Amino acid sequence: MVIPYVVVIILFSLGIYTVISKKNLIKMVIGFTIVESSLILLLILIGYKPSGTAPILDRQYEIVVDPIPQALALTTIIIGGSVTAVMLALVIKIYKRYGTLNVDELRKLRG
Amino acid sequence: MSKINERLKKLHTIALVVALAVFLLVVVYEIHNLDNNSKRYLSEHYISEGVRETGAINLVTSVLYDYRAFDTLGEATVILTAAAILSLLVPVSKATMLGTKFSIIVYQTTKFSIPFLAVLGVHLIFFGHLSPGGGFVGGVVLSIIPILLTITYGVEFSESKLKPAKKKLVEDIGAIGFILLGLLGVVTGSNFLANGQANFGPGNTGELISAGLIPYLNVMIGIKVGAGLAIIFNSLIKEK
Amino acid sequence: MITPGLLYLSGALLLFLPITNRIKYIMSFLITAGALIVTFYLIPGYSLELDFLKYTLVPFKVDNISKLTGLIFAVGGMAAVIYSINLCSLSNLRLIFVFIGSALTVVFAGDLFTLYVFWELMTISSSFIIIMASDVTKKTGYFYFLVQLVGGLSLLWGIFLQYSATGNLSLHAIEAGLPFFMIAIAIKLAFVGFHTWLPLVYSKAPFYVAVVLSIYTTKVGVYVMFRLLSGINILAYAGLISALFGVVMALRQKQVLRLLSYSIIIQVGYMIMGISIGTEEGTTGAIFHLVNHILYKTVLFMAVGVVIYTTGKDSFENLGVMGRKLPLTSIATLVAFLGIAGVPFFNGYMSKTIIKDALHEPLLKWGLDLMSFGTSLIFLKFIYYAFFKKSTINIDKKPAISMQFGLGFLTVFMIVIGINPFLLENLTTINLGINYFDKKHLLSGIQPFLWSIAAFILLKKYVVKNYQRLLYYDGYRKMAKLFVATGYKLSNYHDGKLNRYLVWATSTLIVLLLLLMF
Amino acid sequence: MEAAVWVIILPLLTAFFLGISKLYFKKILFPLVTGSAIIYLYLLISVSTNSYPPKVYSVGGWGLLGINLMVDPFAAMFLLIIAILFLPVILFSLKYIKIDKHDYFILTYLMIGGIAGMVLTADLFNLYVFLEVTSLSSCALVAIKKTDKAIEGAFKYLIMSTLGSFFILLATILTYHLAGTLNMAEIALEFKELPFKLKSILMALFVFGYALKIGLIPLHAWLPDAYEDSPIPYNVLSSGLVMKAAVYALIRVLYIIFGIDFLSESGMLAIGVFWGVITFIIAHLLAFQQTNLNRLLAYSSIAQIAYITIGLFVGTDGGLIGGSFHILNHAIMKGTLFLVIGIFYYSLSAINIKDIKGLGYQFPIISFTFVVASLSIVGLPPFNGFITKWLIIEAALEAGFGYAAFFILVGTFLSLTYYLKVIVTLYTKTEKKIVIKDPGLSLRLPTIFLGSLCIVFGIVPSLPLSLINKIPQFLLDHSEYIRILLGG
Repeated sequence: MVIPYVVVIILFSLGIYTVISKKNLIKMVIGFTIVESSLILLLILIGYKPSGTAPILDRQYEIVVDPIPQALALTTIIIGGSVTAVMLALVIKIYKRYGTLNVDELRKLRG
Repeated sequence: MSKINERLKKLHTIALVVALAVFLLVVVYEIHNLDNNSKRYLSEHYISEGVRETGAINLVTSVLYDYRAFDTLGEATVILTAAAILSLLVPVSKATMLGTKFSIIVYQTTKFSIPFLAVLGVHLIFFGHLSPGGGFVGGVVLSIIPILLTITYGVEFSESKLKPAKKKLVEDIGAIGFILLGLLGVVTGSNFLANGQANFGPGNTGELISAGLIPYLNVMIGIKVGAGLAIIFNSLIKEK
Repeated sequence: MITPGLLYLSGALLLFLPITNRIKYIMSFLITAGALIVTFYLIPGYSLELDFLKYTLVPFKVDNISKLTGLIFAVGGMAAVIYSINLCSLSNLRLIFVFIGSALTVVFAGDLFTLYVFWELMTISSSFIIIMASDVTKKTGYFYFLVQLVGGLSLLWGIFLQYSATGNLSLHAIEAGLPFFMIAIAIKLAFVGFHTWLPLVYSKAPFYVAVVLSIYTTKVGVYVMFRLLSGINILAYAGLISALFGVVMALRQKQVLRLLSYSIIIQVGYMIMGISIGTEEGTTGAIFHLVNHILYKTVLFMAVGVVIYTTGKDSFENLGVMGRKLPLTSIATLVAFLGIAGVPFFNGYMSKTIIKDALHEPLLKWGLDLMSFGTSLIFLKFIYYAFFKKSTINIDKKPAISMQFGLGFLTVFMIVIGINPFLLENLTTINLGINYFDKKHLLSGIQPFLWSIAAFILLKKYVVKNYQRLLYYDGYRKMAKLFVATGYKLSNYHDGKLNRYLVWATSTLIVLLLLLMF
Repeated sequence: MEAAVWVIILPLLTAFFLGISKLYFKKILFPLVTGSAIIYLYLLISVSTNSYPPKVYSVGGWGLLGINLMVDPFAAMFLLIIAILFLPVILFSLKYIKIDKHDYFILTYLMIGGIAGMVLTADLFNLYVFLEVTSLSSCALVAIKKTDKAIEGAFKYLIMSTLGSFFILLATILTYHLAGTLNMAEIALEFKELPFKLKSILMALFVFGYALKIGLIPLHAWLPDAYEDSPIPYNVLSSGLVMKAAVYALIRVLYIIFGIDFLSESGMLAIGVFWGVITFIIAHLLAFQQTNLNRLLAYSSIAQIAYITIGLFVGTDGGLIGGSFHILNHAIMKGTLFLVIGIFYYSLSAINIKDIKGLGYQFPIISFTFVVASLSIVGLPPFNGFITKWLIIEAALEAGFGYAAFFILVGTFLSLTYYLKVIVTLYTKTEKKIVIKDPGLSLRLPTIFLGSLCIVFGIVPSLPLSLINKIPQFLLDHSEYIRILLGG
């Protein structure tokens, strides 16, 4: 049961690494989506029960997985999607204004 | 010199991330050592009593639209915010996307698939409390229709068919409707967003018109999400 | 009960009403005179309590000493307001009212909280008087505010230490945080090393501002020192050093206002010595000296102000107009000079005598004589330029009536106190049992003055000479440079690179995790 | 306690209706905005005066099964801040904002709704959702001018704040995993038995996430960038409410979920105080370097929030009272300062220090307000900033953080250096400047109102303190809060 968690951690760290080290704005946004995916994966993992079924009770089941994390995951997806969309919109704007996607050239604000 | 600096910087970042990963591993290890499977009173209650209390067979829907409906209001607001931001950032002048000419097969397939998508979306929304699906999923499927139109026929056609103002209106109506449905609970003397508690009744569990307000909330969220995603997509693609 | 401080503060508020000039005059006169009368009829022993936050404050508490100080502050306030009412703008008049009001409140404060609040209010209002006064005083005001704030903050820190050690805010002997109280008072008193603000402000600011400030700023410091730090004998030597430093510096000045400001440092030295002795004689002498000093120093500042008003400059040459063209001013100046020099039958003599009687160590006695000698030497230079040296400068305009009125008002007080030195004792119902006019006191009082006349005649060319400005080490400037340079360096790290910010953030997370884990 | 939920949904509803009015009835903007703001003011006051004893409102009527809202004195204090700031800022914006007016108001109302949600909710995930609503709309308001700087600032803000959000989300998910519930009271009970190390790491994640949004140095870099070219009424709300909401949420999480015992045991209190000290010293140094007034005030905000952090992390009754009171006071003072700058920008498009030279004589009352507010923020008597600084220093001394108390005084000195610089420039005479647009009463009145509060709360601090004094009993000792929340 630990290995999926390790995958989550690797994904999370990779995402963070992408965000903090990449210079390309699009890659940074991708880093955030990776982080978000890892969190959604984590949510699904913690709701998981061995040999459980989906929480739709149209018949009688012995083991049903936890429905709360799934609901939370849905919320997280929506929020993450919205944030990504806003980020991308800003990236497009920046590309239009600065003519570049290199984050190091976004330097009109300093001091 | 600068090369070494670059190397050191990179090493620093990697070290940071590795340290972070190690700490998270410690967390997982610690959690693994605990035996906390018993601490799930809440979800056990939902599983054993959820259907009776809310009338929705799909427990995720019952969590989203009844137990934690307030969260759903919040995330509906998030989408609305995102849509508002994108429509704000979009230039007023008409912009064209990179025009790609598709073959007739693509056009025909798109036309052909739109009714099916509509039906699927509507089904997902209306049967959200009975089967996998729900307002969010249905809304996403519905939003594919304008997106497909945009991709194949271009922004102008898509927006002439589905005016941005109309989409915005639909989105707002969805959000307002959600709150108004929530206020029904207040009107009947119960709490905001009350459903099962306010005797809207679970109804006959398993039927379309059951589970009180859940299907209606589903509809509201469905049109909201559909319209919101369509606005977001069109706004993004309109940018030159 | 109406407190004099409150009267002034409400006067400042009343001045916000749309008023004509005539009403302004009447109102100012009523308020200042009212404050004087109220102060005069205060009953020692009266106190007022007030609940604020969780403390019980005593914002108003009268005893003999505070009543006397309050009286002289009220007299000075009346004179200063009358003197400057035609010169300053309405906004500055408001600020002056706030300043005088808070100084009067500090005098009657019965606890440390009130003391601090109005101490700081004095700082604020006086800084803004300086900043608003003219275009050349902006930087001076900036510097003055910062220096005074350091004093105020160190007072506050001392109060906190005292409060956490004793658990109350009453205005009695200091038990903890003594060095911080000392720094606060040293800055207010312009003690050597903390003195740079005083000559700078008094020479740069318009003269009426210098008049107002010179009455209260250092004197409040003296009064608070009397309340909080009396009886620390070692400080007497510090006072001596400060005063001798003042003598040397005053002799080297080219501007009259600077000379007067350094002479404040000398006079404050007397008060420090008196207070540090700690006996009733010493402290009373110091407070009496405060009274006298306010009278003659204000008159001198006012007289120089008249000279500046009429001729436009305050170099020594311009003083020459005094003897020829300004009769009232020159009489006042002469009285003030004889007072400050400690000549018998003038007001400075009595308080100097008391302080001298209170001193017992021979070194200090000697020092006191030296200080008196120096003071008269400095003012002989002043008098020399005013009355003996030929000058050709003419007055541009007549001094305003209000200015002369303020000047004359104080001169009368000086003469009265000089002739009847027991007046102050009677007013405070303190009996020191000193006979001012016996042979011993008269002799020791007149001696430094006579010596200084002799020295002045002998060493005239050195005293009257125009010295070049001294190059001295300005520590404050160095500190300011360091401060700005550090900020600049830090600001350069914010070069707009997002990656860098993100790495900072992640590093912080790791550091936080490490700190919490181990 | 029906009003509690209205506090959240009224701004949201207003925003949604504004969305419709933008499309079809542009004219009704003014009545809609002001009407809703006035009703909202009434709501906020009625909720915050009814906060003692704390009341629980269960959304959906599910009790512990669902999401609960809780109005305790801490929340009431925050609602009071919204009440004080909101109407003046809205009135100010109605004239100030010229372009994208509808969008501005939609986003502002969404932001206020999000903040109200963050303040009232007693559910961890709900807190996250409303946090996202707040930061997303706040970010959009930064970008609303669509200039280069605005877009860049918004992007930096969004990146940093999303990084924080993800750590908060991670911590929230792990908390759910460990406690099996999202209700703060139940989590607090479950957390009592968790191993020390696990709790420490979780706490670090929470603290980091929120600290990014608060802007503690070195997590502050986005903040001045976000302020530089954004609409000034938004800056008032941002420094007064958005950053404070993050502080509020952090304190809620730490004190309720982890509890004061764990905080002092793990050294979090000491770290928080130390962090605060470092933050305000550096922020003051940086603020001195700024030429742009918005940036200057932004750095000053960082420093002031560090004072708040110190107060709240001291971990005693006095500290919590001082810190919470400073949240209120800072909102008022910084609001006044920003609004004054807003008037200058509106009428002369002056935003750098050198541009405002001599305006003290041209706008006497407004400039006087600026002087009052800046002296207050420096912490000089008799204004309100002094009262809270006194309270915070006293609390820090009592709790044994003598160095923090001392450095607060040093910080007072440092902050005077740059505020006085601005004031002196304001009162340096130059030739008369040409006023492009007359600010009029609708810009002046809100500014003067907030400025006068600086004096009122300085002289009569007992007005807000009667509410604030009740905060510690439901925050410092979380058992009372938990009892009420569990008791429904």
